[in-house]
Amino acid sequence: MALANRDLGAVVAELAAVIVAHKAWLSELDGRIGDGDHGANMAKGFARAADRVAGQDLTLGAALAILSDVLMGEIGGSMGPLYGVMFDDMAQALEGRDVIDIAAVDAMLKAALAGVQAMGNARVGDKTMIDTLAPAVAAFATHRDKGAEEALARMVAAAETGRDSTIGLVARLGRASRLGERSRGMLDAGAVSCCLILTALAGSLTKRLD
Amino acid sequence: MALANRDLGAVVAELAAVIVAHKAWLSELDGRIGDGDHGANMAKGFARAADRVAGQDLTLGAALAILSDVLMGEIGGSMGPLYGVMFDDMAQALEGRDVIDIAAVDAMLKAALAGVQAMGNARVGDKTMIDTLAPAVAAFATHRDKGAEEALARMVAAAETGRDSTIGLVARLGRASRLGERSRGMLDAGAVSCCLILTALAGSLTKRLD
Amino acid sequence: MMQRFLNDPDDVVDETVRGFVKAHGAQVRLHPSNPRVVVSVDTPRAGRVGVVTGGGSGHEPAFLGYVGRGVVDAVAVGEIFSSPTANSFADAIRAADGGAGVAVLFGNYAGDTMNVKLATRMVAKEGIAVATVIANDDVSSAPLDERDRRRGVAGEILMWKIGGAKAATGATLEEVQAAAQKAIDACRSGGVGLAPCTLPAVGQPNFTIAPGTMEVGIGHHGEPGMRIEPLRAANDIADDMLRIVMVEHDLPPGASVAVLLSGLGATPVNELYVLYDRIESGLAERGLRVHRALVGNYFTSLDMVGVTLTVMALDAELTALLDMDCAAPAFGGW
Amino acid sequence: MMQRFLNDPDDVVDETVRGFVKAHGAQVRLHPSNPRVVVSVDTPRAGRVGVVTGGGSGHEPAFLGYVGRGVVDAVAVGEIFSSPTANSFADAIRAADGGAGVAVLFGNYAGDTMNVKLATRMVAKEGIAVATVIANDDVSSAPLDERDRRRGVAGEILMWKIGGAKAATGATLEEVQAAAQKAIDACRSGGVGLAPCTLPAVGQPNFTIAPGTMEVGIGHHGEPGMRIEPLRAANDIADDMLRIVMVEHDLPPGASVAVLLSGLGATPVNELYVLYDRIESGLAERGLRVHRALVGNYFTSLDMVGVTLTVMALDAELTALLDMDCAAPAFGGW
Ligand SMILES: Nc1ncnc2c1ncn2[C@@H]1O[C@H](COP(=O)(O)OP(=O)(O)O)[C@@H](O)[C@H]1O
Ligand SMILES: Nc1ncnc2c1ncn2[C@@H]1O[C@H](COP(=O)(O)OP(=O)(O)O)[C@@H](O)[C@H]1O
Ligand SMILES: [Mg+2]
Ligand SMILES: [Mg+2]
Ligand SMILES: [Mg+2]
Ligand SMILES: [Mg+2]
Repeated sequence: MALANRDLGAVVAELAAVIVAHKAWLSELDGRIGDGDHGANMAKGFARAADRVAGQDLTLGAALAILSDVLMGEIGGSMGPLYGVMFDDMAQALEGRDVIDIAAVDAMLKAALAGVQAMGNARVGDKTMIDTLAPAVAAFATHRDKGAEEALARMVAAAETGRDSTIGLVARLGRASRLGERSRGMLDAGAVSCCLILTALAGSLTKRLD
Repeated sequence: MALANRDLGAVVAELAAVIVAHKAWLSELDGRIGDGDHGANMAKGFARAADRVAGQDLTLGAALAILSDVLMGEIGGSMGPLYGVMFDDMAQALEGRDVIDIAAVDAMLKAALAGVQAMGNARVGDKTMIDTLAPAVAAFATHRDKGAEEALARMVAAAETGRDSTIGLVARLGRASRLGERSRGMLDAGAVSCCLILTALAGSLTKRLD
Repeated sequence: MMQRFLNDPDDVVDETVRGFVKAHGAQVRLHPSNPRVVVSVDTPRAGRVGVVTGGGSGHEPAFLGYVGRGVVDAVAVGEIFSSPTANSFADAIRAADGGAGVAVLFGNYAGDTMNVKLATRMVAKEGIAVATVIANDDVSSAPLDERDRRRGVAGEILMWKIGGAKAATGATLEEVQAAAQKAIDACRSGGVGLAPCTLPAVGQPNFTIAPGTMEVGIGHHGEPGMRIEPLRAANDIADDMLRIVMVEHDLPPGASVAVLLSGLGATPVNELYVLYDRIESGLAERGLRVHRALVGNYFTSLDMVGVTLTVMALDAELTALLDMDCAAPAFGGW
Repeated sequence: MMQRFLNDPDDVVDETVRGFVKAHGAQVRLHPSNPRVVVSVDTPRAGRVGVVTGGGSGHEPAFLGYVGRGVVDAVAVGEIFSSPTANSFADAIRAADGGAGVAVLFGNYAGDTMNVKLATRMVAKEGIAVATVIANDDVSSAPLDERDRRRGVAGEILMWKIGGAKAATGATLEEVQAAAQKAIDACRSGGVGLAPCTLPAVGQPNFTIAPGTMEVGIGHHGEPGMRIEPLRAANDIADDMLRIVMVEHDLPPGASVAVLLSGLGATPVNELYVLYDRIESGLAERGLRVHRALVGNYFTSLDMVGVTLTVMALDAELTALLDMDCAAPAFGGW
């Protein structure tokens, strides 16, 4: 894998399109055990970021930095800082890179996980986006020797498994934790949005490899 | 008619008994076109007055003055001042009288009407207690030559007719006047309580004549 | 089932007054012999005109919350939505009397009028001079040519403030009465109700506002308004209320007004500001300047959802009296 | 059908802030470039520590109502029940900075914590020193040995008052932080909900309280409490709330406390006094003296029916700081 790191602003637009398309679904999931605004929060931030990157010739890092700025600056709640830091740290991991190779993606994913964990202190099993992100990042690292396409596919599969694992979990963080046992049996909205993002990212990168 | 004006405190107790017995009915009537507290207001005041006159050797005037004091002092709303003034002015009309004769009753009733009209400025047809009181007082005056028993009976009959006339009236005063046309078709609570009082008073006096 | 904080409904007024005096003991005290009279700790002031008001309960912080320095000296407290007794008005008048007479400033309700009349008769025997002003700021309650039939609503608060300030200047009874009369004459109020209130002793709403509708011109006890119509957006309601209260105000551009926007008990505080945002814009469009705005639960109706808007036209005298320092529980202050 | 005063639900926060700034323009102003930041007209004060807070909307008059002289210098405003953005917290901090650092005093909610953390990082680059205190006065939200998981509720108001007063004395950032921390450590709060609230954008209650029941220990957004039980008489509820907040207070007879009893938005004002009557009696029975009581809609939850009780233990320092003069829209004052 070796993607020229330019004209990649569209990747953020592609992430945004997926999030916006799933706005209602994300809010419905959050409504079951949270306050029902996850779709609105996410769609607002991602759509604004898509507007800003539109028509610009950007590196992936620069595009992700814009997405981060919008999330941190304009979206409150928990998602602003959590996804804001995630994309900011991803952007920083790509700094100075002319090509996006497997090592770059690996560094970027590891930075994403470290950023979200530093900000939110969640661990696997708390029923949050970390349940998607952590196994996904680990899967990519484990399979990076198999080539970009395969490693990305493994990442997506791990993200999906992680997302689905939240059904059986009791929320220990965030608004859903108020419900205790009653939070079991439902998907976590953040785990779902994180899986959508990772899947879209994998798709965007894979598509450009062809 | 010539009733010794002593040991008549019981008359107020008899009025109170009738009012207390009709508490729920008076409130229900007031509830239809007013605020539903007429029975409670009246029963509270009359019961307290009955307590105060109990076991005392009082003239009718003194007993009515106590009733008036309780109503004016302890019952707010419109009933405190309206009935308060009515009984106060009745008491004043009896001042210095050793016997309760037809002239005394006539003076007492005329004072009652004048007092309520001075305080509340209601006229016949406004759908208030005046619709009971005014024709009752007039009937007594008209028939006083026929003797106490007959005049009191005429007064009661006129009070009942006056009370029932309120069914066809639209309220022009008090809370019920808010309803305009919607107040037609219902008895006025104050007209009913006033009829109860006049009827009980006639009964108490007639009984003592025998 | 009422979802409310109540003990025996018959005790609610006594408990309210007791809790109020406990909470605001630095400013007010209970009358020593009448538990339905609340008196300012600054009262009586020898040689000064006393200011008294009173009315039914269920409108908290009105009436008792306006007892304080430079506002009301003593207040008579009635049952829920029912006039105080003549005795209570009389005791309030006696407590407020500093030898220069007492101005009783109250709302235009039959019971209050009669009980004040009786109380005045009682204290006259004791040589206390009483002057009265009857508030009639609610424009929806009767046409302009029958203004003496209009009820008093939240404009009373501004009347008390002006009357209390005038009394604090050392004015005579006639001057205090004139200032309070001028204040209420300068006020126009209108209310809108979105959901009815429930009297503790009754346990179910004492009138109906169908969901999806609102009652424009509603009174402070749920008295029917001018019209029932479909519930509209806050901005439309604000525009409508402003029209209703401004129609009788003939103010030149550049004139100043005071605005009081009170919730009726169960209206979320933020929505009062949503309405105020639009109301002030509407006043600005008319070229008017808001000299002072009061937004909050100043004059309520138990748990009614709704608001009352009062606009008071100001001249130099009213402005000066309005701005005079004062302190009362309902006005807060640290 | 929501019987509420609303336009487009998406605009409710902007409209609220705009209306608020219009109504209280003598005390507060809007940040020139961030419509989600409200700043005291007295701010910044050169050489003085700034005090900042912020939180979700729907709690009016919190948070923005506590901006004023001697309390909070600037506030960041979030969406309904949602943390303000990091940018807004950063802009509030910048606006409050007079060169001596800024104390950010906020409630223990994940979003607020993260956004303040981010904001602190942003302004650190500009050389602004930030110290934080996280309020955790809600005793029902976690056991005592997990106090750092407890949420902040109405006790925040007393924390802001103490922190603002300390800053007004010219204290250092560390001293202001220490005083605010001491204030919130001295506070215990507990809430009771009788009816749920409805978010404008949602249009139906976001949780359920069955008629005839109540939720003891409810949070300010309807977070489930300690227990759901049959609705009881006001006195029983008052006793229960007092027990809940006093259990961790170990105060000798003769000690002084401050009491804050706040309605949650749709609670009739008189019922707050009914509860307060009993609460003060309960404190008196424990030999405690109420130095200052605040009763009213100080920290609400949209149209929730319910109350929060906060009891703060006072020592000489807290008493002096609590009594210091101040002025803010939510504290009223003429
Ligand atoms: N501390 C945390 N670390 C990681 N993710 C978290 C944390 N707290 C909450 N989340 C995620 O945030 C999601 C909710 O986001 P959202 O609804 O937009 O914010 P809010 O909870 O402020 O309404 C949850 O589904 C969960 O995945
Ligand atoms: N101005 C008035 N003159 C005479 N009677 C009146 C007047 N206003 C009201 N009433 C009477 O008062 C009655 C209502 O009394 P009540 O319910 O006890 O007082 P309130 O109206 O204060 O609740 C009415 O039915 C009517 O007969
Ligand atoms: Mg959410
Ligand atoms: Mg009645
Ligand atoms: Mg009544
Ligand atoms: Mg949220």
